[in-house]
Amino acid sequence: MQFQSQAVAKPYFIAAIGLFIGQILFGLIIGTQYVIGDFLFPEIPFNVARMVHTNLLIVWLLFGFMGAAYYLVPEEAERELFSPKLAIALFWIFLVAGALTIVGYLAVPYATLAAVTGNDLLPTMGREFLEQPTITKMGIVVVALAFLFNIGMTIIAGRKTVINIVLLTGLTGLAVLFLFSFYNPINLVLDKMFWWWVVHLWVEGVWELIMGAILAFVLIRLTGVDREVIEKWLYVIIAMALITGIIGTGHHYYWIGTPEYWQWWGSIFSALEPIPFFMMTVFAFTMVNRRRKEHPNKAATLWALGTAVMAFLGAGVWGFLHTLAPVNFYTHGSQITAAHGHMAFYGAYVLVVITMISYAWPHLQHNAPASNGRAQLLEMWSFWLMTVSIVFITLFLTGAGILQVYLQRVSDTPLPFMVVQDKIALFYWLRLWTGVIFFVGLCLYVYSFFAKGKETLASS
Amino acid sequence: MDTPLHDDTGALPGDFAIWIFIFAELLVFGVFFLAYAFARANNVELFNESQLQLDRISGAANTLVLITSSYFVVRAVAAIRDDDSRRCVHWLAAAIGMGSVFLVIKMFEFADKFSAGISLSTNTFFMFYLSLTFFHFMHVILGMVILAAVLFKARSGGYSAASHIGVETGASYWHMVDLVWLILFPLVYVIH
Amino acid sequence: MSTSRLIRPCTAVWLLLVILTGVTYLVGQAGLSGMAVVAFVLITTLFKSQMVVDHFMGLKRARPFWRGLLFGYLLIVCGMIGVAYYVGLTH
Amino acid sequence: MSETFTKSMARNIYLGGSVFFILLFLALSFDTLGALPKRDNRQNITPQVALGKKVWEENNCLGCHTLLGEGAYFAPELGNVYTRFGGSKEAIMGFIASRPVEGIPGRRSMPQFNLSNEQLEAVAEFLKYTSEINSANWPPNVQG
Repeated sequence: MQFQSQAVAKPYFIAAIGLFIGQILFGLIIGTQYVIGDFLFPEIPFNVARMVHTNLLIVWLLFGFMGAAYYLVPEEAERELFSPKLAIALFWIFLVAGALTIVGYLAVPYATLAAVTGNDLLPTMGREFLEQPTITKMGIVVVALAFLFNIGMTIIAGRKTVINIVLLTGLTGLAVLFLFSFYNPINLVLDKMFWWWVVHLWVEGVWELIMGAILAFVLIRLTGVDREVIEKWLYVIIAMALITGIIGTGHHYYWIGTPEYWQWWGSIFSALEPIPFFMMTVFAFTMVNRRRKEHPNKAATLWALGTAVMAFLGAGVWGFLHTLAPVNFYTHGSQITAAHGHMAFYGAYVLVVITMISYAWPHLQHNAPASNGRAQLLEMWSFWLMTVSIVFITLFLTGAGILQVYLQRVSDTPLPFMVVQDKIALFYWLRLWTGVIFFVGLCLYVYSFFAKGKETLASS
Repeated sequence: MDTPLHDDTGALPGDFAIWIFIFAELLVFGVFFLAYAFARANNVELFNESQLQLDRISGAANTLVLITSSYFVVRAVAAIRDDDSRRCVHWLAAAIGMGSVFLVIKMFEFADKFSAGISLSTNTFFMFYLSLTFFHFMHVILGMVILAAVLFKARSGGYSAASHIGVETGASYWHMVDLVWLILFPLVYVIH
Repeated sequence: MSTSRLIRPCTAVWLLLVILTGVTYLVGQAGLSGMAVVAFVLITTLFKSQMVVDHFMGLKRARPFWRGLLFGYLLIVCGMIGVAYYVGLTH
Repeated sequence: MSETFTKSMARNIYLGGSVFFILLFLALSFDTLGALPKRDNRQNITPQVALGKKVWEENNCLGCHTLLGEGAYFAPELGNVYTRFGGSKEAIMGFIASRPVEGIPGRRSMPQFNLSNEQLEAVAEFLKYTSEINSANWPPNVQG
């Protein structure tokens, strides 16, 4: 660790992993509800458990991004963080607000939560991924602005590297686009149209900048490849991501009441969305192959390469599978979408946060460049367990999706939704058991933090 | 001096970064063109009928304008290779001027269509016509911005025969804008 | 740059492009259609585009790979437009 | 590679390309806003529909169902439920009101939301309004 203030990243990473565990537990609950419909009913109905599952994902990724920023920005800027105290204060505010929100979801009916938190005054609740009470949303904005201030002041005062600038742009975009979550018109089409300005322009826009910056930072450290080379490819890759991704929003505007020309614009541009992900994969492997040093943290390299490959598969390939309007006409809102969502989020964002944690943790915890060999081995095992599991979860959901689409939408005698769900239950069972293996992988990952090795690496 | 260094290496003229952009743009336009062509194959009558409402003279005139402006850019590159910044600036200004002519003609064409109540939602043909030409229109503007940036740098003596990669970069992009129109014109205005 | 020639090569290319554009325009004005006409227009387009690539962009001096890449692109685009036109005829 | 490839040009591509496509996206979005009145069934947005949307949101219906294909995939699509239920608001209201508190043993169960009659009617009206949005013929059939 080069700068004392980088240590504020530590609680963020711990919180991220803690919430990740929660996310997977609730994933297992809803996975079970898919096959045993009345599981935990009526105490935790599916809609509540799913909301916890997705919201925890978003919150822990945000914790991860913030932790990553606090770790890498001082090192890139070559100066201490503007205010470590503010960073710690924001951590507790965000954690408590997040925890209270989750408790609210679980403790009272959602309608009660809406009433208690004054959703009447400014109704923003009840929309997918943006279920948080309005007051929580405001809290998120405040935390995000204070966070940006802290990071921004550090960058302004220090060395302005490409990685820092791109990261700052991405984080700023994240905060600005979130403001559209406060726009909730009664007109459903307008509501949906601008809802995607948050959701799509996050995950297929500004988050990719954050991901690219984190990956570039880690690759520079791990491979020793010239910063100039990595930074210019970072620019090119994120340029391609935005060129294809912004108009690519159109692939969400096919069937929600927006004009039909989006079927063409959306198809054409989103068909090209795999390109930046493919470039990122080639980029990551090329840099690792051209490495100028052998970094002792092998696990971090594995996570980094895993990010590149899985992001391409999940976001690129599985996205392309159903992005063309004529295909999407049949697959829209089916298990195919769920399949894509699981692998894309895992590949692009879960893995990039873990990559960062894996790289930074030895510095934060042991002040060494890498953990002991046994811990790394466990980390790598957990990588393969989780990654192979998510691949199979995706394949099973794709299988379920193909059957669902055929039986419910394509066949000459379309069957009702619930009838189809019963027919494809086998796939849901397979998905559930694979999810259990994923959870085992996650437990192994957590265990790796506590694993003691025989050899101890020299302090850096 | 008449064969700058890069010519021997067989490298692409200008900065490679612009070529990544150019290839991406060509890919987008290529896919867009084929989307048009195959959408037309399913709607031949609608496309033929709607196409009659296009102003082919404007389209052809704009083709000539763009070809000429591309030619001016070629002369600008030749001028800087002769170490003549002044002439380079003049040719660039002429090219940008032709770009403005293109925009004006195109705006008349758009105004004509809009006043006839034609929009993106009129039918599939006009969706493509407006999408493709507007998308290209924006590229002309971007190309002009790039050329203007090159012009200002050239005017302040920023380029020389030995170092003029920026001029080639801007020129390559502008030629791409021309190239795309060369396909767009026959595809949308002529073939039926 | 040779000044002894009657006309610069790039000026000759420009002239050729202008003439071919005029031809394409006239084909449109004459209202000609059919596979042969479209093939003619597309081949003209392919030729014009490659002239721009070779002489304006200056790829004639670049490695054959790059020139070939662009030619391949133009060939695919113009070719597929022709295929689509043919498909439209048979519908 | 012998090509010149500079970081500053890569940055220009990133900045220029982003601005370009943001502007294009804004232009298309602007056109969309102009085209929506003919498609989004806004003439039928009544105070009742507004209440219905609020009830829809405050009970997190999207946590199980999809609406025009967006939401969770646990329960049926509701963008066309009005059509699927034979154009009967009463059928929709009756279904929601009759969910057993303890669920249906072994089956996916919809919670009993204890909605008032006014809320039930509003939700049904909201779903009717939704079914009349021009969604480019999606879903492919009445099963959603």
